[in-house]
Amino acid sequence: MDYEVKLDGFEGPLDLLLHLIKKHELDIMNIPIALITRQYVDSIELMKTMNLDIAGEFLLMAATLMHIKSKMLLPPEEVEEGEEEELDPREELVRRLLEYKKYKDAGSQLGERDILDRDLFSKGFSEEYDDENDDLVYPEVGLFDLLDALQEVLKSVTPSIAHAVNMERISIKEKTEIILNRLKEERNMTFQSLFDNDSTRGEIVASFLALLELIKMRTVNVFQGENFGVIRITSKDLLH
Amino acid sequence: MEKNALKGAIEALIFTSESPLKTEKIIELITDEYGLELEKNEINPLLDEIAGDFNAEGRGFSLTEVAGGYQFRTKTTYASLLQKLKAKRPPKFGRAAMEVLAIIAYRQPITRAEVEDLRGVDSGGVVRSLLEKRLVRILGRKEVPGKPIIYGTTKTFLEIFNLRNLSQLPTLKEFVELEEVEVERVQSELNLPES
Amino acid sequence: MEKNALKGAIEALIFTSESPLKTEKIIELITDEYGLELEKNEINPLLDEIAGDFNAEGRGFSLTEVAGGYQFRTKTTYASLLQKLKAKRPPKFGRAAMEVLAIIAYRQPITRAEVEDLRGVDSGGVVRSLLEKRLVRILGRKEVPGKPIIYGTTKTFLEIFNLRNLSQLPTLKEFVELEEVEVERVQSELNLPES
Repeated sequence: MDYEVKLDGFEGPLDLLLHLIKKHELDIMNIPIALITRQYVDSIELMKTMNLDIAGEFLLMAATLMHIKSKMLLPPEEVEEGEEEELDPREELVRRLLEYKKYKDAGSQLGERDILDRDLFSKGFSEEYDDENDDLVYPEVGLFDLLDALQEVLKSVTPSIAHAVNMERISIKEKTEIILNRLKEERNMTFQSLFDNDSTRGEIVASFLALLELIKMRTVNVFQGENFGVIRITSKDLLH
Repeated sequence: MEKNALKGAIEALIFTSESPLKTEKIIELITDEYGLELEKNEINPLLDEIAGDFNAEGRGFSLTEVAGGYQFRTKTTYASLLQKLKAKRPPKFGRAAMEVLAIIAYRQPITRAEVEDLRGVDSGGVVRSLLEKRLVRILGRKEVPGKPIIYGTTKTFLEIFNLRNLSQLPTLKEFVELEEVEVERVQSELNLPES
Repeated sequence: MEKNALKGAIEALIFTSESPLKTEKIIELITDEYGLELEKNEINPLLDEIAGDFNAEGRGFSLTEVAGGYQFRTKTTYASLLQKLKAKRPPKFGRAAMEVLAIIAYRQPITRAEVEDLRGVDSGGVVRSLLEKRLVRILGRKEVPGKPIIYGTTKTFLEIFNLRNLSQLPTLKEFVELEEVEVERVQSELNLPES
């Protein structure tokens, strides 16, 4: 396949882990490592079939998880007197997750502050610079939320032989145009309805990739009202 | 100088300044214009009085202390109305950008590699766009091998996020055990006093 | 809608608008936001009330009717004081900064080391301040050992120097001799804090 979707600006492996922990309501202090490893590997497998450009960090984390899992399968070694008790193999990972979560939460708190030119305004001065490339690109809905939603959609189609799908025949460009045309008429649409006209797995994947491209091109924005809630897609031009 | 006239002078200065105005600057200009020797503790009660006047009902904007100075800003109740006036997309900050910004804000001076260690993912693109937005700036280089660039937040960052200074950032929340959160929720739902 | 809330909304609109705001526009925006059907003769008494509030002693600015609309303007008593505020220009943009800016403009993409080779002097501080002033931006990294950062000019740079595009750049000599007035304009327009 001759396309690849770059994911800069999306979240990394730690974020994927936190996402899975939250989704499955797991205890971060006592992560069931087998379950989380399986979920994690499934997620990156899905990303791979999308031909998303998966950063090396994701693969490294998969290896780390499997290493922890294998260590936990081993019977605990006899602790000899005077020796320190062996650490839980998950400890380092948990420490990193907690440290990361601290800043992730701080970041979302920051985004909820009263922001100038959004929540409050200062006096209007006539000479003002209006920088076109002003917005920070990244979408409001995380990649992993999108992948979750995609997984739901894929569940409902009869499994075709996923890898035999010829992506080049289903043009992402065509799908992009379809989405844009619909947004022109409908103002906004749900993520689910994005796939209304898709009947095969290949088509669904193409629509999904078209959506990612549009997000990256800043042509559309995606919103999610609440955690794991309905994802909506809107066109950015509408606001002008 | 009569008190009301002085108050008016301060208001006019803050109103006219394009960026938050520092107390020192107010004192300097007033001394310069009226030949008055003013102390900070003479200015502060007047600033408080102005803030009080504008907090009153029916006023559309109020005096805020931000980025080390004073500026009039509209009340947040009118956000949506004013967005319509501006007819400009309000600034949007994506999750990844906020995360990196928070890390830089709390941990400055910090190198890109340190940001990436914390996040576990390449963050060059995000840092660059924060630099371009002037939310983040280069503070210098770290005196370690490779002399990596160190980053910090800017005055613009304080202005945009309505912060008086960095110490106003909320303290980082350490992880709270789930059970505790649950207990709190139940208590608040049942409207129980805190134990 | 309660009267005070409506008054505040009108004030916030006038305060935030960049030019005098017409009554029709105020009505349109308020109708749009709150779904209120307002008549001109309902708005006018509120505007009079606001004007009265600000005419009070101790206020530094007042509501004026100008160019067919409403705008807050400082009271004339403070004219001389406010001229002093406007006159306090930030320190001048030095020759070194102009030199570095010229080098980056003509030789982009360029690394800091290359700038320094050309000038024969450390230029880190200058490059940093150009970055902060958004005249220069980071383009990426050069694919050579050490992957140094490469710099180029911004759209702001073009706007400020009235250039349609980079090919419109004056000769090097002309560029460095660009009047300082121009540079002062840069600083006041970008609303830069004093360094």
